[in-house]
Parts: sequence; structure tokens; C-alpha cells
Amino acid sequence: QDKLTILGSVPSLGFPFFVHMLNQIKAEAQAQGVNLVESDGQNSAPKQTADIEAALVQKVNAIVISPLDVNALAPAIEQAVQAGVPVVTIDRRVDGVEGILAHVGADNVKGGEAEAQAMVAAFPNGAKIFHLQGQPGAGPAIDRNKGVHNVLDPMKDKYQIIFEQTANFARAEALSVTEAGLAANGKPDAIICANDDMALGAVEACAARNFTDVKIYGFDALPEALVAVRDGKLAGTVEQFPGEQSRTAVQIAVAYARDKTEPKEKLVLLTPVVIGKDNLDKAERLGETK
Amino acid sequence: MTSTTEQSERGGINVARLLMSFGPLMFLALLIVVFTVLKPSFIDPINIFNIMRQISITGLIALGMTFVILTAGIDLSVGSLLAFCGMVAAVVAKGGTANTLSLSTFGAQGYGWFAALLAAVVVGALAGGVQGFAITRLKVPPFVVTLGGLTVFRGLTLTISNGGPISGFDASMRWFGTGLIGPVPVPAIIFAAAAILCHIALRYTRYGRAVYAVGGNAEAARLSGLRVDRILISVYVIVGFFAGLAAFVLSARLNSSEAVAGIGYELTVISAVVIGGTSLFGGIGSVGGTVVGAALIGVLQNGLQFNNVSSYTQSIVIGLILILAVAFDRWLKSRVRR
Amino acid sequence: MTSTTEQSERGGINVARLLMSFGPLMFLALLIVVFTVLKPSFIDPINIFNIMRQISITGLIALGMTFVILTAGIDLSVGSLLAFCGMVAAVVAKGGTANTLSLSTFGAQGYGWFAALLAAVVVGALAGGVQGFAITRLKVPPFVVTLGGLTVFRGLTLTISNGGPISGFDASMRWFGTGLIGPVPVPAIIFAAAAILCHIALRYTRYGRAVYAVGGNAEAARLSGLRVDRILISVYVIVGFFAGLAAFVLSARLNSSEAVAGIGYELTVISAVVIGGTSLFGGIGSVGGTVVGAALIGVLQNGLQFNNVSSYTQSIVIGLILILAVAFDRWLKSRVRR
Amino acid sequence: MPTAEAAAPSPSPALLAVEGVTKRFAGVTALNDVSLEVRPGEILGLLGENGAGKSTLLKILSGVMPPSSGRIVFDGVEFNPHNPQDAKRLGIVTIYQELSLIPTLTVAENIFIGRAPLGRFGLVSWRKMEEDSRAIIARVGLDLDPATPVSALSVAEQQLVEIARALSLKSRLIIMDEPTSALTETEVQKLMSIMGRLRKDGVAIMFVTHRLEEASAICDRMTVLRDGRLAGHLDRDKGPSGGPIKLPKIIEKMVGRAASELYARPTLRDVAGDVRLSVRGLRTVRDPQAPHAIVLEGVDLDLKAGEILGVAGLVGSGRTELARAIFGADRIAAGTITLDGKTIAPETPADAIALGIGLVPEDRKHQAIFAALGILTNFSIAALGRYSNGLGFMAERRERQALASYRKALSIRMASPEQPIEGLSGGNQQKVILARWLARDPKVLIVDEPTRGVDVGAKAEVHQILVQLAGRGIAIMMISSELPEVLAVSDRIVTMRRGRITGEMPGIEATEEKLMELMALDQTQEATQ
Ligand SMILES: Nc1ncnc2c1ncn2[C@@H]1O[C@H](COP(=O)(O)OP(=O)(O)OP(=O)(O)O)[C@@H](O)[C@H]1O
Ligand SMILES: Nc1ncnc2c1ncn2[C@@H]1O[C@H](COP(=O)(O)OP(=O)(O)OP(=O)(O)O)[C@@H](O)[C@H]1O
Ligand SMILES: [Mg+2]
Ligand SMILES: [Mg+2]
Repeated sequence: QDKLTILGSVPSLGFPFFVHMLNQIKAEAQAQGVNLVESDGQNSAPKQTADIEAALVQKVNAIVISPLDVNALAPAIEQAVQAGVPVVTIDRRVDGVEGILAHVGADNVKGGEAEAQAMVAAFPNGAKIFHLQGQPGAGPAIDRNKGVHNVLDPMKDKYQIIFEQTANFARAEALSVTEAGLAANGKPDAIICANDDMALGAVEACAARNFTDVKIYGFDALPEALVAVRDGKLAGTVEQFPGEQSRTAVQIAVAYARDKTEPKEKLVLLTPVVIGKDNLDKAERLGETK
Repeated sequence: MTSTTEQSERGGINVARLLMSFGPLMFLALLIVVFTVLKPSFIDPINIFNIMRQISITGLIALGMTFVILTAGIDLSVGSLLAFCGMVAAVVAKGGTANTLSLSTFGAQGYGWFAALLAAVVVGALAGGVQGFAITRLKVPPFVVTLGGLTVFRGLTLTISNGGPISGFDASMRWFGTGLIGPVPVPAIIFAAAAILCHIALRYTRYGRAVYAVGGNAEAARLSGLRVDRILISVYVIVGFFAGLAAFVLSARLNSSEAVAGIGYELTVISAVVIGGTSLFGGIGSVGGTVVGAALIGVLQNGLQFNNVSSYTQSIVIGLILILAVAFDRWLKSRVRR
Repeated sequence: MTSTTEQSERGGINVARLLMSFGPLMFLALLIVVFTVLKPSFIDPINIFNIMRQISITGLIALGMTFVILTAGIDLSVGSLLAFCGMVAAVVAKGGTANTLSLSTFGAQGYGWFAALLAAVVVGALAGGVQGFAITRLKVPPFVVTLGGLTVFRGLTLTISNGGPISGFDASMRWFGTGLIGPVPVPAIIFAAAAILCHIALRYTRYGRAVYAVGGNAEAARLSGLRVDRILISVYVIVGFFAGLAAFVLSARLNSSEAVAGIGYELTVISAVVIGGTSLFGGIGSVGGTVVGAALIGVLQNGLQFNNVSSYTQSIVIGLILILAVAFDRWLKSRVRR
Repeated sequence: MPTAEAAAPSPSPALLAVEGVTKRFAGVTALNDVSLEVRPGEILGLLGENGAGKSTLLKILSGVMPPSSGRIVFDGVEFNPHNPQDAKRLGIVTIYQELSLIPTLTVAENIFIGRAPLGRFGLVSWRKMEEDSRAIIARVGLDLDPATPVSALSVAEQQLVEIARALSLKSRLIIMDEPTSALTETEVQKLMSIMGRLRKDGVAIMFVTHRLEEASAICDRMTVLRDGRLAGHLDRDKGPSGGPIKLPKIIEKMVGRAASELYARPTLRDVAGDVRLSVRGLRTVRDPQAPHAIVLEGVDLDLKAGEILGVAGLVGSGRTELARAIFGADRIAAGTITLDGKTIAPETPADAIALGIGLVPEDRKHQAIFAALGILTNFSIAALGRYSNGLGFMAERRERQALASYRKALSIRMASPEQPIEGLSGGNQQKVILARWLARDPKVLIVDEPTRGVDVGAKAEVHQILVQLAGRGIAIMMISSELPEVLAVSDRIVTMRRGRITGEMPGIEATEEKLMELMALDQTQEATQ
């Protein structure tokens, strides 16, 4: 019989986080001895939908996907399910579609909560906070923002968000936005960022003003951020184990496609962990740092 | 020689000559052949219909954009306007501005698909009209007005939906995005019908000829007694209308209206128009060209994806082929024409 | 009346008259006043220098874009080219194409800042030259060529870096992004110097005259003995050069070259130029206008962030003010001129 | 003065009455208290020097711009047009000085702009539109495929199309601003006879031209403007013969002093110069974008230093093609060009200019001026090297001085060197373009319709300048559709027809009749080929 073929689709290869995810999918597919059709959603729900449609025409045996948007990708995923192709979702969970084989993920809302809790733990007596949000309207931006507010809103008097702006997940924008925030409000105690790129931009802005004791939190645990955590430039970053998620998802998908092996659990949830200086070893990509 | 090409320009159909005289079409044919050779399943009807469905969204907007660019204008706001109209349609369809994330396909309490469609196209046309008004009355160049529109409509969309999507429409609405008539996807039929109407409007009505005249030389058109301002406003209304229609179809297809929908569409849409031979300086171009331009982009994306070309390489290849397709067209024109 | 406006056009400095005659400048002044009243710390030198540093990146590219638009061209590839040049600079600075992610500021084994700078600007200029060549020789419109460039350069950048950033430069390189000369940030100084040079080149040299002439009427320019093709190629080389320079400064400032840098910059850059009064149809415009346009955008963004205006509202306000600034300019001109 | 003349009893009530109209632009008063009237069935000539305000007045009448003050009465009703459509609705049809065709559209569409004939389902019938336009352009003697885009037409053809369009509209008043500036005798004759017919039908015509013979031949009355003011009205002689208005009278009114002779016949100058430019067997390539364009079919020509060579021919005879081929603006298929004995092969105008050849093109608007740029830039653009230093910086002081001296020498009317050239009257624009080439001091200067739209006074100045330049040893080739001009200035004349040279004679031996014969020959026979 021919080799199995699976589709691996991620929201956008413009972000290192998803590059890593796809690389892990690739590696696991190789290990499992299956062909992989790669798909880059290019930050566009119609594009990711189109990729799924193209894959269905090519009769892939299974789909492993991290959906750009859980709502907008639902029809495409439903179409795949109806075509009898097993689907495993990674990272973001698509509700409302019956028959998804499994979901492997670490919820972004939970990640946002973890990030805020880490900050709260560092400042038990309250803090003045800057919050850099992701691209307005984008799924992870919404979820992470929600997580942060879930934790901080009930403690509004102690933990004041004095400056809250989007920096579109981009380092350059985070730098200039933080600069403006610092000029307008002076030094905060902590800066919570919705991804590592923005956190690293905020680091540069603080460094330029010699505000080296501001505690800055990132998200995604990219190797570069891990180095920054090790060097004390970042206070922490949220690890969601994208590699483990991806590999697990591929294993589940391939097992089912081979011989209808049902997964042991339909819902594999990895708890997000805030990586600080003391638990660096928990970080998935520590090995990539030098 | 003169008479033959003129004939084909005037609508006489002669496939070989058409191919020969219009570079992008030839390129399109070539791409289809190449992709089919590489993977025969490329021309499976299913895949062809997929492609048609995929290009229908940007294609619809590109039809409207053809009018605008024919007048030497430009509309950068279409992507944002699409998101805005989509959100409006969702609010109407679901009957509230609540940021409901529910996927319940049945619990809709809104005003139904027709009201949603109407709301989308009316809001789109109005928004286009306002921009057209700013262009003609305030004398601000279209680039600036619609760039402003790009950020304003995005901001409004995010404000309405508070950043999140509005999802879960009833089946009658979803049919416009996912339904089939016979084997043909509904969005493709909507696109084809709209393209034919636009072709007739531009080629066979006084209004259409006035659009060309204004683009060819606005001052001369004014001196010839055309109401240039009204015509200019009308093309922005048209592109707004199509942005609204595309928004409705997209929302129906994705079963969701997203605040981030349509980001960067302006460039895809304008590319389709320009690759189709419409001049950014106005007065020259056709709906047929735009359809070919949209198809070229759609086939290229689908075909590369089909062959599992890495996404980075895809970017490089698409960029180069777009340039080559147009270069080839210029070369053909410099040699063959008449 | 005639003589007075002419005087100011010739460069005679008369602040009141300048303000009165150039809408965007007046708007800029107004915005600064408003933001200062809202929060006096807005005009703290720290913040002013922040703004200067922030606009320096897109501002540098906008200088080059002014040349391009003066010839009635356009360059959509600048954002991608910025990312590409930045990545090249990073590779040279760090001495390898390895996707090294180390932040170690000291362990650099590369070729130093000078080589990185040189590589960035040479690659930028070359890339611009290739695009200019395609525009003049293959007769493909600038919009199409540079749209192709937009996707090609992005694909190349992602390929080089495999999607990730390359970070951690030595202090001598970082100085270009973060250093100060006296109290003034180095990027701001680079931008100011470049603006003055460009102003001189356009206003006081043969080359500048030729650029205006080609944009004003390419056919008449050709019949007047100008080598139109060479001039066209040269403006794309210039904008490419500036994209390279901006890339170097940005990488130095962020201590990192990212594959996703510069997305959407083309619109910001072109806005700065167009708001500054340069006509997209060529032949009309100035470097001074571009600087004001860039400053207007920068002040607006910073001022709104400064007042912690929600990002949704920011979009709406920025869009409206850009349109108003230009509308006001047109209105002033229509009154003063006649 | 006007009042005295207005006192004369009018034969019929005026169709149009202009009463005290004034128009001010920034710094310029283009029209100052001008009054005139036009009656049905009358051809009124509107004359005046360049910049006198003729076009401004006509633009006001056709709704392009409002007057600053004054009153217009049309058909007994006060008339305040807000846009060209208002005027059109009343039956006022205008042919503008700067051609107002839409280059990207076909001839047929331009003729039927805004009123395309409709066929089935109310859709535009292209067939009918093209058939009808073929008939319409035939009236002015044009035989073209109506599906040709206007951008592929020569200036003369465009002018004819515009005239044809105007004539095809239902009109009570036709306003023509220099309709004949690019036409040759034959077409002018045709237009004159059409105007005569319209007059019989009771249509009123206002007619602007700088060709005074033409005006004198056709106009019933004339109104003359000078510096934006009314200089006076002239009537056809009232004698039994009703003789035309005499040129000296017109000129005196226009320039405000007694007229000297208009075209001085050249004295037989001793042109002993060597052959400077020599063309042998020149053929050009057919341009795929303009398939019906004339190509040169083997042209032999010699041009001596210090000589003015007149080139006469009908519209479409290939004179412009010859000029462009020598200048490197069009591709050459075969043939050689030698300059001072050396074979040259200019591939671009830049090459030709570097070799010392200059060309004043016929289509001022599209090929010569930079409309939005200042006069200074327009002036020096072909001689940037001369007005810049080794580092490439402009030597603005020298540049301005040079412009100032040409401004004086050519009496260019302008406000300042920074003024955009589009604000100048047509004639003054032409003078700036001439100055552009004079500033380069070329060895060979080709001028294509050098006095198109230039007033009599300035025309004489231009002719003088050409003679002076020739006197300095420059070889001049002058293409002109105005035979009197060719006869007046040329030391030698060649005629062209269908891409070939058909004859040659010394200037003093030539007459209009002789030239016409060589230019025209068997036109009809060739057209049917
Ligand atoms: N739009 C304008 N702005 C400023 N000045 C103008 C404008 N149009 C015309 N003028 C000025 O008005 C005066 C009259 O110009 P007009 O074009 O009416 O002259 P004309 O009699 O038609 O000359 P010509 O015979 O050269 O065509 C000129 O001095 C001209 O510079
Ligand atoms: N730039 C051009 N592009 C396309 N066709 C042209 C162009 N110039 C001239 N033609 C065509 O070439 C033919 C010859 O025109 P040309 O201008 O050479 O004649 P001419 O002898 O100079 O007479 P005139 O200048 O009075 O028209 C015309 O039929 C015209 O359609
Ligand atoms: Mg005039
Ligand atoms: Mg000619």
C-alpha cells in the first residue's frame, strides 16, 4: 500500500511560534513514515479553508491543524469530517463540530491567566502594569487578553493596568508603543505582553531608559525569550509546549489513519507553565538556545 | 490584420486569437496545463469548483474595483469595508451586537439572511458613497480618502464586535457560502453573474462608456458635458456594494464574521484588476481582464498548494509569475497587436 | 498675492505663511498643541525624541519613495525589502546564515557593523535596480513589479531565516539604533541628514530637475533628451537604498532582524509622501512635504498612545485626521491660489 | 469706442450678448469689461494677440469657468452656466483650443460621448455608432476607421475629429477656439465651406484664429481684444461687393499700431554653407500601436548649414515622421543619416541632442510642455548641462538670467519664472519651448509647426528668430502647414506626400499653387488602394 499522507496546517508561518509547530509536525511525520502536505494559513481564514479544500481533493488520510480562528475554520473542518477524514486540532479547539478525532492543546485563555498570575505572585502588594495586546481581532490575541483580564479585573485596586495598547504582536511596534507608555506614565512595575516578540521589544524600550528592574512577561517561550529569561531581561514567558502538542497530534492522527486506532483521550490538555529563571529546564526549546 | 483583432476586441470569440493577444489568459491556460501534468487531479471538477469558490470573494470586489480603477481612482479600504459589512451582516442576521461566540446553528433570533444581505450591501454602498463624496467635494485624492477609510472601517468593525468574531448563522444564510446549484458552488455562480452584469454595464451602457471617458481624461470628459463628479461617486458606491456582497458571501462561507477579515485584500484585489490589463492611470481595461487576473492568482495559489510547495517558495514563485504574466502581455501587445 | 506665495515656494522662510499655505503643517502644529494641552509631558524632550526615532524608519523609506512617486511610479515592495535587507545585514553582522538565536551581545563573530550596513544598502539598491529594470525594460507597470517584489522579498527573507528572527548584535552596531549624539537619537540624526540631502538633490541638482520632468511628462522628457529609463531605474535604486538603510537602523534599534518586519509599511510610507502633498500622478511634490507627512503620522500615533486611547478608537481617529489634513490643504490651496 | 460702434443698427437681435465681462486670475486680469454680441447666421471673428483673453472669454461662455463680474444674455435670457453641460443644453457647442478628446477612447466614442446610440435592450450599439461616425468624419474629409483609438491620431486628425464632433451636435452657437491651427489648406477650405453652410442655416459661430487671411475670408464681423480689453469691432466692408475686412486694419486693432507687412518675402540670402545634415534612403518601421500611421518610404534630403528648409505637405504626408526619425524618436528601418560628413545613428532623442540636433515637436501639450512645472524648468530642461556645474548642481542665477534674456527677445508674457507653464497662453507656451531649444544652440534645429497658435506679431518674431539662427550657421528644417509661412521663411522648400519627397524648389521661386500641386497630386487614387 502507498504511504499515508497527512495535512499539517498552521495559522501563519510569519510567526516563529508556528514555524516551530510545523517543524515539529514535519519531524514527527517523518518519524512515523508518512507524507506531509504543509499548509500556511497566512493569517487568513479563507486561505486556511482553501488549503483544507485542496487537501481534501488530494485525498489526504488525516488532517492535523492549528486553526487560525475556531469559528471561521469550523465549516472547513466540518467538511473534512463529513468527507471521512480524521481531524486532530492543535492549540485552539473548534467547538460545535461533531466528530473531531481529538484535540491537543493548551488553552490561550489559561495561558493568559497563568501569565497574569505569575505577575501577581511577583508583586503580592499590587503593581502598576502596562499591557501590550496582540493583533486586534486575532484569536490568540483575544484569548490571551481575556485570560489576563480574568485574573486582574477582580483585583483592580491592587493591580492597575495604567497603559493598555496593541502592538500587533510585532517587536518594532512594541518598542515604540512602550516608549510612548514610558514617556506618558513613567516606569511601571510590570509589563505583560501577549507574545515574546512584543516582550523583547518592551525590553529594548526599558533598557533605553535604564528601567532594568521592570518585570516583563512574554508568551510562547521562544528560544530567544528563554535566553532573555536566563539573562534576567524577561521575568517570564508562558510555555504551551507546541512541540509536544504537535507531535502528539500527529501520533494520534496517524494511528487512526493506519488502523482506526481510537485515541486514548479525545482531549489532551497540557497545562501552560510560566517559565522563569528557576524552571528554565521545563522549557521545551531550551536545547535550541546557546 | 487590423480588422481581425478589432473583431476579437469587440467581442467576437476566437479562442486561439484571444489567447495570443492577451498574455494573462495565455499564462492562465499554461498554468492549468502545467499543474494538470504535475498532478492530474488538479482538474478534478471538485478542485476547479474549489478554485472558483476561492476566487469569488476577492473576485467580486475586483469587479467593483475595475470601475474605480477605470476612472484612475483606487480604493484601499475594501478589505476593511469587507470586515465592516460582514460584521453588520452578522449583527443583523443574529439580531444583536452581542459578541456571541456560540456556534449554535439553530438558535438564531435575528432578521434572516435577506435582511443581512441587504444590510451588508447598503452599508457597503453608503460607505463607498461617503468616500466618493470626500474625493469629489473635498478634493482629497482617492488614495488618501480610502487609506483613511481602511483604518476607520477597521476601527469601527473592532468597536462593533469588540474584537471578536460573530459566528453561527442559520442554514439559509450559510447556503450562500457553502451551497451548490447542481455541482456548482453558489459563490461561484454569484461571481459569474456579477461579472456578466458588470461586463454589460461597462461595455454596452452609456454609463459604462462615461466611466471610461472620465478615466481617459477627466477634464475632457467634463468639457464634453459629462457629470464627472457623479460618475466618480458612483464607482465608489459600486465597489462598496461589491465589498458588502463579498462580505455576505464570506460570512456565509465561514459561518462567521471576523473583525480581522479582509486584511491585505486591497492588494490582492488591485492585483487582479491590474494583471487583467486595467491601467492604474484610467481609461483602459475590462471586466474580462479582471476575471482572468483573479483566476490567475487563484489558480497559482491553489496549484502551488496542491503540489505541496513550501509556503516560502510559494511567495517567491507567485511574485515572479505575476510579473512574468504581465511582462509577457506587454511583449505580446508590442508585437502582435494589429 | 502671486509674488508672496512664490517667495515661500522658493524657500524663503516665513513660518506664519508656511503654516498658512501648507495644510498638513498647520495640522501638525495643531495636533502638537492639542496633545500638549491634554498632557503637558507630551512635549518633554524624551517624548519628542521618541517620536523622532519612531518616524525615522518609515521616514527614511518615505524619502526614497518621494523620488519614486515624483516619477509617477510606486514601490509596494519596501516593507518586504526592509525585512530582506535587515536579514542580510543580520547574517553579515553575525557571520552566518545559521538561524542563531543567541542573545549574547558579545560573542559576535561576524563582519561588524560596517559590513552589515554596506550589505543592507547594497542589497537594497540592487533589488531596487532589478525592479527598475523590470519596469523599464519589460514595460511592466511599477505597481505590478513591486507587488511581485513584495511577495518575492518576503519569501526570500523567510527562506533565509527560516521564519525566525536573527538577534543579538554588537554594541557598535546597536549604537545606530539606540545611541545618542548629545540628547538626540542617532536614527533621528540619520533621518534628518538624509532628508536634507534628498531635499538638495531634488531642489538644486540637474538630477532632481530630471526627476520632476520625467514625472511631469515622460514623453516630453524623452524628447528633451533626458534618458528617461535611466532616471526611472535610479529612483528605484534610491528607494531600495533607503529601505536598506532603514533596515539597518531598525535592526540596530531592535537588536534583532525579523522575518516579519515591515509588513504593511508600504502604506504608511506612501501615506507620508502623499499627505505631504506629492501627487501620485508625478511631477509635483517635495521632500519637506514628506517629512511633514511622516511627522504628522508619527505624532498622531504617539499622541493617541500617550493618552492611552483604545486601539479601536485610534484607528478611527487616525483615518479621519489624515483625510481632514489633506482636505484642509486642498481647501487652503484652492483659496490662496486664485 | 465700443459704444460708438454698438450704436450701429443691428440687422437682427443678438443671439448672445456679453456685457461688461471681467475675469481675474491670481495676479492677472485676463478680461477687463468686455462686451460683444453675436447674431444668428453670423460668423464673428474673435481676434487678439496671445494672451489677449480670447480663450478665457470662450471658456466663460461655455460654462468652464464663471466670470468675476459681468453679464451674459443668451437668446434674451440671462445665462449663468455652471458647467459645460448647461451651455450644451442651450445649444452652445465648443471646440476648445487645447484639444479635449479622450485619448483612450475610439474616434467613434469620442464623437458620441455621452450620447451613444442605443440598440436592442437599450444597450449601446457599437455598429451604429461606428457607421454614423464614419459619415460624420467624412464631412470634414477624414477617412479613418472609427474604431481607432484617438491616441493613435496625429494632431491634425484629432483636430478634425473634434470639429466633426462639434458639427454633429445640434447647435445654435458654435464656439471654435483655433480650430485650424494644425490643419493644412485643403482641410481649412473644407471647414470654411461647412461654416458657410451653417451660417445659411442660421447658426451663429464664434471663431478664433491667428491666421488672419482665414479670418478675413470668412468672418462677417470681428471683435478684437487687446490685453484683456475690448480693442474694437470691425465690420465687413459695406460696399456693394461686401469685401472682406483688410488685414492691416485687423492688425492695427490687435497690436495698437500701424501694421507693417505680415510675411516678408525672403531676400535671396547667400546660403553658401556646406551640407550639414544628409539623409539617404530613410525608411521607418511600422508602429504596431499606430498601424495606419505613415511610414517613410525612402527619403533623401540635404540640409545646409545656414539654410532654412521648408517642408510642406498635407496632413499625414509624413513630415512629422521624418523629423522624429532624424531626431531618434522613432525607430529607423533603413537608411543613413550623416551630420557634417559623419554617419550618425541616434537611437534616442538624447543621442540626437548630444550630436547637436534639436526638435520643437508639433504636439505641444503632450510632447513639449511639463504642464505643472514652472517656466524655468520648462525652459532649461534640454540644456541642464549648460546651466549646472560639474557637481551636478543647478546654476540657478545663470539659468534665470538666460530665461530673462529670452523672455525679452521673444517677448514672452509671464508672471514669474516659477509660474506653472500651463497658466500661459498657448502662444507664450510655444515661445518658451522655442527658447528651450535656442538655449542649447543646436547645429540642426527641426521645428514642427513652430507657430501653431502663435499670434501674428509673435509669428513674425519667430520667423525673425529662425532667420537669425540660420544667419548664425544653424541648419533649420521647418515643417509647417501654413503655406504662407513656408513661403515667407524658407530658402528652399521640399514637399512630401505619403512618406516620400515629391518635389524641391528654391524659396523665391515657389508659389502656393506650385507647392499644392506637388503636395496633393492624386490623393483620391491612393486613398482607395
Ligand atoms: N487658469 C489660469 N490661471 C491663471 N492665469 C490664466 C489662466 N488661464 C489664462 N490665464 C491668463 O489669462 C490671460 C489670457 O489667456 P487666454 O488663454 O485667454 O489668451 P488667448 O487670447 O486665448 O491667447 P492665445 O492666442 O495664446 O491662445 C493670459 O495672460 C493667461 O496667462
Ligand atoms: N505619435 C503618433 N502615434 C501614432 N500615430 C501617429 C503619430 N503621429 C502621427 N501619426 C500618424 O501618422 C500619420 C502621419 O502623420 P504626420 O503627423 O506624420 O503627418 P504630417 O505630414 O506631419 O502632417 P500633420 O503633422 O499635419 O498631421 C497620421 O495618419 C497619423 O495618424
Ligand atoms: Mg487661446
Ligand atoms: Mg505633423
